[in-house]
Amino acid sequence: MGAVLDTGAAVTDAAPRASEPLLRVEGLGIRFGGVCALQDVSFSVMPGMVCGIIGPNGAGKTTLFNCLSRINDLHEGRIHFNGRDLRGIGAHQVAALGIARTFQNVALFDRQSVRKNVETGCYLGFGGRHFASLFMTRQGRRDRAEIDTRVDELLEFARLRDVAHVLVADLPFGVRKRVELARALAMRPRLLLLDEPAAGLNHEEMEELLGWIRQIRDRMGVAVLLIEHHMSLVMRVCDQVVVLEFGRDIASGTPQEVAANPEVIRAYLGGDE
Amino acid sequence: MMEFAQQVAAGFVNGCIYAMLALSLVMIYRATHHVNFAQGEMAMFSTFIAWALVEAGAPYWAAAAGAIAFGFAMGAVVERVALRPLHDSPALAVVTVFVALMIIVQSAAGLIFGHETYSLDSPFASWGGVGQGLLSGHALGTVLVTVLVLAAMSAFFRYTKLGLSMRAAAINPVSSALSGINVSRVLMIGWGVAGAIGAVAGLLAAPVVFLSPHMMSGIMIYGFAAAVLGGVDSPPGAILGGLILGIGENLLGAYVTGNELKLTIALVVMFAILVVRPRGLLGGKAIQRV
Amino acid sequence: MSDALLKVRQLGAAYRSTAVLGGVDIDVRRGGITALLGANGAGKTTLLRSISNVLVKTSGSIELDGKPIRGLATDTIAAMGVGHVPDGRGTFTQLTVEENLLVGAITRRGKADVRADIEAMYALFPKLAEYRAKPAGLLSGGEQQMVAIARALMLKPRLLMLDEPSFGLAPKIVRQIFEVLSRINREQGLSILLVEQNAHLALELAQDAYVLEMGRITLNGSSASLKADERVRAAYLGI
Amino acid sequence: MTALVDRVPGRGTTVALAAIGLALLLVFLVHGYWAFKLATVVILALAVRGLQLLIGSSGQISLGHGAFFGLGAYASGVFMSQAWLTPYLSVPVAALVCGVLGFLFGLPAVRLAGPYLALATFALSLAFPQLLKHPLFEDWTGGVSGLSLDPVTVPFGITWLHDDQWALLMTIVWAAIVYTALHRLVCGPTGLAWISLRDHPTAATAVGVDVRRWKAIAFGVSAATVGAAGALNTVLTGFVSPDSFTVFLSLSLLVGVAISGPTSILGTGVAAVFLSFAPDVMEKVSRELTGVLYGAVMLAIVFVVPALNQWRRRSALKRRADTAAPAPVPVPVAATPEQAR
Amino acid sequence: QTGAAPRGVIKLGQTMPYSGPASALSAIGKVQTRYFKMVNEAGGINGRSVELISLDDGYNPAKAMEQTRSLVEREGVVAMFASMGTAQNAAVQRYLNTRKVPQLFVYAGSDRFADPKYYPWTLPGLPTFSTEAAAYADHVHRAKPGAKVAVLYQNDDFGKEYLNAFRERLKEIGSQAEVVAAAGYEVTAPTIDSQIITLAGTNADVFLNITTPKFTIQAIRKVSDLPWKPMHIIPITSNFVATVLRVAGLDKSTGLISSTPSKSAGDPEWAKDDGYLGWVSFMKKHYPEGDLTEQLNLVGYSMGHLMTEVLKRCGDEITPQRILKEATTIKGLALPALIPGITVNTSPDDYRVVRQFRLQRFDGTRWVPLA
Ligand SMILES: Nc1ncnc2c1ncn2[C@@H]1O[C@H](COP(=O)(O)OP(=O)(O)OP(=O)(O)O)[C@@H](O)[C@H]1O
Ligand SMILES: Nc1ncnc2c1ncn2[C@@H]1O[C@H](COP(=O)(O)OP(=O)(O)OP(=O)(O)O)[C@@H](O)[C@H]1O
Ligand SMILES: [Mg+2]
Ligand SMILES: [Mg+2]
Repeated sequence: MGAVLDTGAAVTDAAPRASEPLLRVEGLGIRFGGVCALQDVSFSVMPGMVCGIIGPNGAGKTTLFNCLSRINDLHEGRIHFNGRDLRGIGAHQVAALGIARTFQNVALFDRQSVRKNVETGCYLGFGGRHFASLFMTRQGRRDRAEIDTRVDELLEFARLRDVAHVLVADLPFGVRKRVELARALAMRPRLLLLDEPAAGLNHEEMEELLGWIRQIRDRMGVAVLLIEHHMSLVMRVCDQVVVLEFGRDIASGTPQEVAANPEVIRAYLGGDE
Repeated sequence: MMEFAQQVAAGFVNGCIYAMLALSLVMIYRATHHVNFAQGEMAMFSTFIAWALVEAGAPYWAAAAGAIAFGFAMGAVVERVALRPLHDSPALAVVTVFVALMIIVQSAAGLIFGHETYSLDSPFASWGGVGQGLLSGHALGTVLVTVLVLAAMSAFFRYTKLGLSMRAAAINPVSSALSGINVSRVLMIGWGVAGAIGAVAGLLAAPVVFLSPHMMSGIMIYGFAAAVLGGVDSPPGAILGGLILGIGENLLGAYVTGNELKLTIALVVMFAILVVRPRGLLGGKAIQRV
Repeated sequence: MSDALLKVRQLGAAYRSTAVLGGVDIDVRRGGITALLGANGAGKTTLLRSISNVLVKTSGSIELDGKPIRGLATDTIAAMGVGHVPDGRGTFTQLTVEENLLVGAITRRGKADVRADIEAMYALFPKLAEYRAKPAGLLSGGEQQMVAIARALMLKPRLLMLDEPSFGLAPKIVRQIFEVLSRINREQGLSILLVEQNAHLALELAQDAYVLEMGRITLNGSSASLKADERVRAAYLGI
Repeated sequence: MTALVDRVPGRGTTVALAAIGLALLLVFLVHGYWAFKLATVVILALAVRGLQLLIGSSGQISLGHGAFFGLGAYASGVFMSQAWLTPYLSVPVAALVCGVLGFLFGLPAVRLAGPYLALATFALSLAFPQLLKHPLFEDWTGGVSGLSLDPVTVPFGITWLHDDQWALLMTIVWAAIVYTALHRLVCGPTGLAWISLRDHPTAATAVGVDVRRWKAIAFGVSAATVGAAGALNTVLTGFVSPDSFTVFLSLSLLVGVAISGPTSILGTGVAAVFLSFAPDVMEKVSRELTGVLYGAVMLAIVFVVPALNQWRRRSALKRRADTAAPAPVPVPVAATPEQAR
Repeated sequence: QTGAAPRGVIKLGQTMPYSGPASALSAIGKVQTRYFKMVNEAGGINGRSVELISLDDGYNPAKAMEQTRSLVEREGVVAMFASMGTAQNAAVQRYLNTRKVPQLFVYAGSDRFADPKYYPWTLPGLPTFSTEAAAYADHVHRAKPGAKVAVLYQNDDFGKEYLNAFRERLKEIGSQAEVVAAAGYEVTAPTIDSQIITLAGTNADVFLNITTPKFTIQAIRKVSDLPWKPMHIIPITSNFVATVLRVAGLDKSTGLISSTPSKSAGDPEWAKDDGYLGWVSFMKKHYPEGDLTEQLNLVGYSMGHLMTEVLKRCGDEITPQRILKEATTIKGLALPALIPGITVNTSPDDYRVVRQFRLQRFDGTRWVPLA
């Protein structure tokens, strides 16, 4: 179990830049038709931090993720990741830079086993060496073996070993979310984007998730961007929180600061608890 | 000049026939999100019914009504028997069913009606024509019927509950059922109506291409292309696609590329259009969010 | 509970060959709200699907208002007044928001009535009014959840089954929705079967509650009694 | 430990080896018509495999692969008739030609989905015979009459093999090579890329797969495979003509994939046997009803095959569960409080 | 081992489009199967019975190849007889010639089937396209010297050979007439209206309509819709009254020019003709469900006679070589369907089985010979 947590490339690569933000979003803006889904959003995330993104429904949180993973084009502003400008980068290249994500609606390869799904996350691990595997060269076999071990470790980590061969389509929702998490981790990211990972989880499962996020941050050194509506989770795990409303960032700071912000209470939390 | 006008007119009428077939495809697509390859063959069979009735002495309009009713029934039965059991099968299984149907209907028609060519005369022939062979009576009738069917279909989808149910059922059958839509009935009606439209297309085509078990194999390609070019979920798109193909093909063949590669060129142009507009000219956008 | 609107007895349910539920008994009181708690994969969604008869094979008996409904077609059950907000929202992606609501009301007659109800939904979810002509598939996750709830309400159901209505919704909206549900329940006597992971909220709203584990009911009683139960407190309330 | 079961289909390898062994044995047992027929079955199986790769692995449905079959057939026919290449050397070159053209066709075509892609590919299969007949290419393609080539003969003065047997042997050898190459591709990163883009393009992008490029590559590899089959067919029959590659061929290949299922290798063989023998059998049953019967059998297959597949999958899962899990675990695992601790 | 027939049975092979787009043509195979049944019932040929194995090729050359190999290598047929289609016969021509299996009386008119130099084992059953086209060229030259000719042709061997032969013949006889426009169409095309409009635009004096029946019908109709009134020539393969002209409309077909070596099925002209009556009584007895106005039934029957004659002359030596020898040395053989005066003549260096025609004009009810 330990290996996966300690061998992340992320730790070593990210270390020299630790003083600079890993992710810097500046003046981000995007429109759909006439509607501004995001407008002048700026924030930054330091390596190894958990940053929460909260806000009412339709505030633009998922859209923000889509910009980071380049599924949507940005119309204004910039995103710097690890010193690189994301604008000229294609959606499929984002993963190679070290950004992994999960999806609000769970995007898994439904007709495949859990194992295969996690393995797909290792696609980059093959480094494009397609011919090596076609001709079964030594490199090809080494890739194979390495990836097998990685997958085993991740299945262990996400408590999926027992369902390794079940088709994900047949799994309950909560387990599917774990598969998605394992797949994202298989990519050895530096930054992990989690879109409502706790939705549909009960209390118990949420506790488990909390533990995982902490481990991902502390032991793998991966920075996490977390969209959540469960404030209890946000309060306990985030180092910093950004609040969006109508596509604008209306507040940011520590979870405590944000939760006390009257704007945030009005727009998002509602009433007083 | 006269020749040019004639080419356009002939293309226009052919275009209407393509469009009618395309409309029946659109109907099925809207109801079930399938493209029925056997649609042309089903239309052919219905047309043969009309022919048989006329041969048996029925007046044309009664025979036509019979064919349309038969088309409806055949569509409904096909949906019920061949498609419903496959509702959660992969697309490939459905395609295979269509291919099988195509073969079955075609050989059944050959078996029952023979492989010769027959004629079924146009009810509009008596209207005379316009211009020196520019538009025959049948051509005028074809245009009229096409416009009527398009109007009826658009109104159906826009203003009726059944039309809405049909669209809903095609998009999400489970949610539709949970909302109280009898999905299987709606699908059956959708297929039935498509079969009826197909029969109309067949009746319009018969005086032009004549009746034989293979009468549709040439036309159906254009019907298919028209539907896709216009956007496979759009009734006006079907008409637009049909007319573009009908007229464009004639003009290209007559004045630009020569007749040998007529179909090829038409298909290449269509491919080019699709690459620029992957959902056809008037097709709805793909709705995908993550 | 003789005044049960919905009475489920010895319900078994299976997907193809995997059995999920074994012998479940549940009642929903007329005009009452019943909550159903359970871990991931316990079979809550399957239970609701069994009642609506979608996607599952069932055994046992289900009665609505004393009439057996097990095995009836899904649309018939819906037409009898059972609204169902499915998990995963079931949005008609290519239809506009307004058309989605119209589909919800497809079994109803009376154009004016329906129109008025649509306006009521817009009042309830102002976001939807703003997007009424937008294809529903383009809405954000939470907005689609609002569409799903509104669509089920458009049916004017006698029994409303909600599968995790709070899923993906901001806390403020969740609270609003629960208030609305409780109001409709009070004012119109709508009976509700509520599946909800947020046990605090669910037990607050409901009068009766069940706990489903591994396809069986392991606990049931009034919400208050469940709130006090040690096991429930540990596993679902986190106290 | 559990890894092996999922990916390296031990049973598959055995079956493959057994199939090759059996086929080679048959080479020496049959000759004449049956050697020819067997070779056509192998060729059809390869063609079905090619289309299956596209559909099963990358999720694109093509109604136009008959055109690539024809293209491969013509490529090898031209190479042979111009005496540029010996028969069996023309096969890989023809495959390469098809692969490149398939890739180029695929690049724009991958933007299309569902019925739109179906039409684009359908158009390909319609246009192909017309292009072959075009005067521009007539010098090479022989126009409407096509090309008649010298039949292959046993080389090196070997006397213990008939010409037919030699043709069958070479067909099997080439088919085995292509099957193996495809198998390696599907099991490696290439396969991962295809599976992911088939099941969920957005998620595929998120794990770093360039969806457009890999879709086009799938198209290319598939076209190359089908093209290889076409080339083998030319070598075998010594004849190509435009009318042999009609839309119906494309549809037959599609039906083949429906029979074989999306991934089964053995299935491609079964499909080939069906496509090759069913019409003959139907004709024997009744000449009048050939079409109706053939269609009816196709329908029946569509209804039977999924049930079979499901049964197979289930028993495969069961087998895995038996071998993989240390103790029988109830498959859907619920996170009960006890387990979480 | 090829062609070694078991004593007492002569095995012949044939491929026919029983399925697929050309199914109508399979009438030939149907009538011939019955024809040989009749022959067998009457005691066979020189005491042997004939087995005609007629297989479906769906009008697909590749399938024709497979079926032919099956016939030759599995069934051991001694010769192929009257297989249908140009592309289909072309597909197996090389194979049969390499194998030295006679490919007799193929139902196709391409010149490649009458080419003893390259394909000594192949003989055509139809008049070749070029012979026929030349006949029309001669007629045009005679009837309308200096005519402008518009041609509609099917874009395949049939149409192209025909058109070329027509042009060449005009040149050969030094005619003033010339082809001013030629429009092709694909067999897969739904209609040929556009081509007809183009051709009509030239206002040519002669319309040479080299089409297959479906398109012949369309062309007759379309031309009648237009003000264009040319001399309209249609080929042998679609000059059938019952299945083509009647469908297109007899009134609209009036004035068509065509040619034929054979009697026309259902035409009262032959009501007292022995050969014709022989066919009628055969149809009544052995093929009662068959159509007495279907030209293919008459032609198929007549070809059966031709084959029987060849086999008869082989005597006891039923070998491919002997069959070929007899087939290529026929002199002045009259057939039941051939118009009196037209006979079958072959020689080892001219394989064209039928070389004579009668030019004819349709008068609204029947074909009448041109003076
Ligand atoms: N592709 C698109 N086309 C049109 N509108 C879009 C598109 N994507 C997002 N939107 C709109 O942008 C707004 C923001 O959506 P987004 O999904 O980012 O919200 P969100 O903050 O994630 O909300 P939730 O918490 O409900 O998931 C929504 O109103 C949505 O309708
Ligand atoms: N379509 C299906 N096919 C096969 N098995 C299924 C299917 N849907 C659900 N299951 C299985 O049935 C069991 C019960 O699932 P169900 O969705 O009812 O649970 P749930 O209590 O609603 O869980 P959740 O909290 O995740 O929504 C799970 O183990 C799941 O794997
Ligand atoms: Mg979101
Ligand atoms: Mg659930």
